[in-house]
Amino acid sequence: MLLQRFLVRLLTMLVTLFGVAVVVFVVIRVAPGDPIAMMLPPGASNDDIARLRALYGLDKSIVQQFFIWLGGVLHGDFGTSISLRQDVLGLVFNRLPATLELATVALLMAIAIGATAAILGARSRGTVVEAGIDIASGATLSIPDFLWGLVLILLFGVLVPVFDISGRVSPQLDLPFVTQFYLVESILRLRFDLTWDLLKHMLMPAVALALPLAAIIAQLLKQSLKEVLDLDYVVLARVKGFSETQVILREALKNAALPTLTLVGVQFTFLIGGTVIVERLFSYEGLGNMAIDAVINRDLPLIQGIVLVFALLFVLINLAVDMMYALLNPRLRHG
Amino acid sequence: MDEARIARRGLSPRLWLAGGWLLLALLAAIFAPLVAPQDPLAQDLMLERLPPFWLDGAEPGYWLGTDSLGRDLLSRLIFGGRIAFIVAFAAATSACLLGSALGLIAGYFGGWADRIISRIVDVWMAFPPVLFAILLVAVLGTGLSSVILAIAIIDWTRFCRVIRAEAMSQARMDYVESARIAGYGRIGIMLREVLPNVLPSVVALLSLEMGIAVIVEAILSFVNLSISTDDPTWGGIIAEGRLSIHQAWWVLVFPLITLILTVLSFSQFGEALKARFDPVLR
Amino acid sequence: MSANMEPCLDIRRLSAVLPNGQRVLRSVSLSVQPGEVRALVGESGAGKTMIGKAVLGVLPKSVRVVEGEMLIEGEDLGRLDAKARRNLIGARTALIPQDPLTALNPSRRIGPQMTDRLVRILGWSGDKANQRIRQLLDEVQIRDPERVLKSYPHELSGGMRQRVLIAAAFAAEPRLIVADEPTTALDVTVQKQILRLIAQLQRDHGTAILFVTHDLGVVAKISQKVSVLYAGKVVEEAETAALFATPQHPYTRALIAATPRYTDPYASLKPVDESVLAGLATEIAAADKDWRPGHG
Amino acid sequence: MAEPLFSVRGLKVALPDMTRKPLIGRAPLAEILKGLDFDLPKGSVTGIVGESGSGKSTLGRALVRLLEPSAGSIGFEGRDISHLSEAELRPLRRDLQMIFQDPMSSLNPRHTIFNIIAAPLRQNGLGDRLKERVAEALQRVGLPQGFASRHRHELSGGQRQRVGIARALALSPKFVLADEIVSGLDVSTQAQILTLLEKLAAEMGLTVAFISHDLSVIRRLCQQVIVMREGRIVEASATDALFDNPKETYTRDLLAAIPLPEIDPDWLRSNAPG
Repeated sequence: MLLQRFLVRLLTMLVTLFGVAVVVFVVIRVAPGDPIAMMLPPGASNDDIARLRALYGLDKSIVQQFFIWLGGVLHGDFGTSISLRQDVLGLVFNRLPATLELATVALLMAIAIGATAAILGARSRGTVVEAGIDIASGATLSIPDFLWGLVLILLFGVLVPVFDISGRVSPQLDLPFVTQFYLVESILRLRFDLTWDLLKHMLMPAVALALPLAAIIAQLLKQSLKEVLDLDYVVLARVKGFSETQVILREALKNAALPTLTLVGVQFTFLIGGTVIVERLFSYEGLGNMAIDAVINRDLPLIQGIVLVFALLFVLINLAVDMMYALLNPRLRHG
Repeated sequence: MDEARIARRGLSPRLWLAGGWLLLALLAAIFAPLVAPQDPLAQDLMLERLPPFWLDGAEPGYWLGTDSLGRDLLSRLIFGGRIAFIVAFAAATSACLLGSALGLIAGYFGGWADRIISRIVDVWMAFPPVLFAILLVAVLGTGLSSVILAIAIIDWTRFCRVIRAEAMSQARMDYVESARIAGYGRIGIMLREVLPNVLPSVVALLSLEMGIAVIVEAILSFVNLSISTDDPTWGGIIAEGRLSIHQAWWVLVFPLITLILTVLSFSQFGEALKARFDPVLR
Repeated sequence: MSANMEPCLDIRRLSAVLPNGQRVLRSVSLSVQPGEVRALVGESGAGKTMIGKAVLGVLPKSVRVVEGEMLIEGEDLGRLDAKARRNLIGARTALIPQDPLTALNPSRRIGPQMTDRLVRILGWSGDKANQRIRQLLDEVQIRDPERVLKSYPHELSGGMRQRVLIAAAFAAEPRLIVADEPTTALDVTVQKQILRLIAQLQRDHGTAILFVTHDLGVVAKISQKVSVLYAGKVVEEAETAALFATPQHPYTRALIAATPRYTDPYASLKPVDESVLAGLATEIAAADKDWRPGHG
Repeated sequence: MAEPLFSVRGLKVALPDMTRKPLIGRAPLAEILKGLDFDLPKGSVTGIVGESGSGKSTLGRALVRLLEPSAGSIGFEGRDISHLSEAELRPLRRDLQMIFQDPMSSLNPRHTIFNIIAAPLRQNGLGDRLKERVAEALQRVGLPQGFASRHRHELSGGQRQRVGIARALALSPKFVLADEIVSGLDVSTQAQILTLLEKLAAEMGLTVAFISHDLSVIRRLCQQVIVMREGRIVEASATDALFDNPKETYTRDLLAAIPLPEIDPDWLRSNAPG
């Protein structure tokens, strides 16, 4: 049952990815600007242009170009970046870890803040504490990560400058890293001075990304906790003599978390989508920041590669969430 | 009933505060040439980086100070509101019409219509929205209509997903069967029984989406991809403010406050309207 | 049942209000003697479930008890702090809930759900608890206890789930069980089996039961004493046999006449007379007029 | 006996079983009704009784053609309606009406009571004199005229069910399906609704299929009874015959399981079925 579910989801995932590839390919090809013209110095001869067009395969029809490109992608060849003249896959893998670290830290923060607020709110339902949590999460939710980023820059970058507001790591530091997963590696190498420097740079973009998601988790989880807390089996647990905290943690949390989980999956993809602008805001050298440069430079192969990697990340997250949901739900596990 | 009455009393100030700010901002934007104290484009290097009125060195007539080119901040904010509101109304309405219609059809009819629409939504949701927007504007070329079109193309899925789910749960209600018993056809039932029940959500989402459209426009201006660079936009002012943050913080603070108030107001206004529409609370 | 025996449950002048001040319980007094089944009958909004919840300390947060005492085997719940009250309720009482569909946690296996009180609250060893549960599953006539204990709730039928819940309720030998409409969600044939099981276990274990129901038929079959409720007020209290033989209050008479009986179709199903409702309204108004929230 | 309004032969209904639905493809069909034969005589009330899972509600929904049978025929006034399309059914709707179990879910919260009762009138060519007709329908079920402008949440459970009856009877249909219409109500309200339905059925000469799990209610209201179990008819006969002299063990078990509101010390001890 679980395996079957997994295979079906995998199939729909591939269909979605193919759809994404088609859409991004079509969108980019109708762009009026000519990327080749941007690469060459003014006054380049028509022959030069034609030669370069052929080099990048731009002289063939869109359908042909698509399948040539797709064939390459399936072999792990995403083409060569026009603006950076490097292998797209290499560029993307060079930047992806920075974005993944940022998004993961943000997700963990969001879950910690959101779940705490939800449990607190559910415990003290009907009091001013709950009303306060409602108002705070409602307002936090309405303000997107872009604005939170600016607010944080003002508050902790300028007014009380305790955090760095630019870059991923202090430029004067000597980095011993061999992978791009700086945060993970700094911990593994026990270089906690570097970990601290990385976190100081990461904290504000991560908080900006985490706050709206934390508010959503707080609202949804609190709502479903309150619903579950009125159900008979929770009443029964109270009658058995368990305290309210025990009741929430042992009986209610798992069942209440299920509906929240599916939504957190979708929202996590929004969070990762948010890294694009937040990385820009904090000059954080991740995939998103590179994506904006790629668009501005009309670097077609790079844009395609980045968008496809984002899409792959999104469908993988949805797949993981779906499997987790099935695993946690005995009805599906044994159905 | 009593709880409902209490809830409604709690909602009203929210409706008035949010609606009040939006009306104020909208009127200022419409009558910008009359309201703005200065020409928003006039540069005067003698007046560069003037602080807001309560600080030393402020000039009368430049209430919120000036930017690094000596342009009046308040006037630029007021004129920037024009772009923001045009984008908000046009983009959100288009996204709403497209997404709600498709969501209603997918949710109520199910079957093939649902499968096709849901698959398209899946593909759309696999794009990072901000990157998608930047990409579209880059492709369509900068300009007001490109920005509006890009936002509508991206954000219709928001409506589609929510309305589809609500239409599906409505379709299971007995009053849908009861309408069949009364002799209504499928489209009649969709319009008469299902649509009125999903409308409050549509209204709330529409208002929320207007706030989102304002933000997306600001983000596009921030990365210099919105409309022509001469016209003042909230995002454009923010981009300048981000650069001169250590010399003139007010250039960032005032547009930021304006944006936050506007976005909060749109979302709260929508929620309050939805609660108003709820027949159980009426 | 001698008069000097300490009642298992003693409720004295219990009143409760909603946040808007509306009274939902109106000076309710009732007692349950050891080993007896006391039915609490009334229509929706009568407050019968509220009383059961008040006894077990699980009232919704919006309902506030403003007056009265509740004693379980002589111990006043109002004088205990929250933890002591929880322990007392956990050790001496149990609940058979209404809906067997929602009364079991869908994500936990039946076994741990049945033993957790014994092990975690009463401090029994796991083996002893398991043995006890098996014995009770046998008493509720579950033939394959191993399979049931390993199951998740959705794998059992409604009747099976209600058996499990009954077994769990009796497992710790409580002195008092609150049965909150335990058969309302069941088909009649299953209902009869469940009622018979409850009656049999109640006799065998000598447990007192506060049986909440809206069905006068069930009242007639299972209880020795009845309290009839209307709008949070006890309008009549009697031995069950006496209540059906000579109902005193007009509302009780109207309720009996409205209850359908296939054996006598034209004597039953009579709509409640307007004058009865008017009389009840006067009674309630009179009760509220002189009432001031006490200091309980 | 008069000519029957409904004449049902070999009726089978199969519905997709969503619990066994594979992830790809359609859910397998589960046969809910396994071949039913019966007639509903004109102008009489027929009780359909059974426990959960007996298929009684599915049978009702097939009669008013909310469901399409997988086999067999449903003759209505001599015409087989079992496979008519939605469009072909529309002219028949005027005569085939239904009262739902849960008035909360069967009344649209967005519409006024007036609009709810007027909908079937408008849709069936009775849109003229709408105000008069709705007023008449309200009066018939004993609701004050002022209720026309109210919404569902402003009514009590019994009043909502009266609106459900008014809506079904506004068209003066030939047939009304009443699906567990009192199971959510208190006994005192239940008695009011049942006496109202009894009175209106007699006055208007309605043919009624009354679905219920409660045999006591059925005895009072119905002229004949169909007892169902697991998609089949166990026993069908005139009411008095069935109650006074049940032929099938299952019927006797059902009767024996009803707790009557009277003292009977032996009841719990007597053998329970199953």
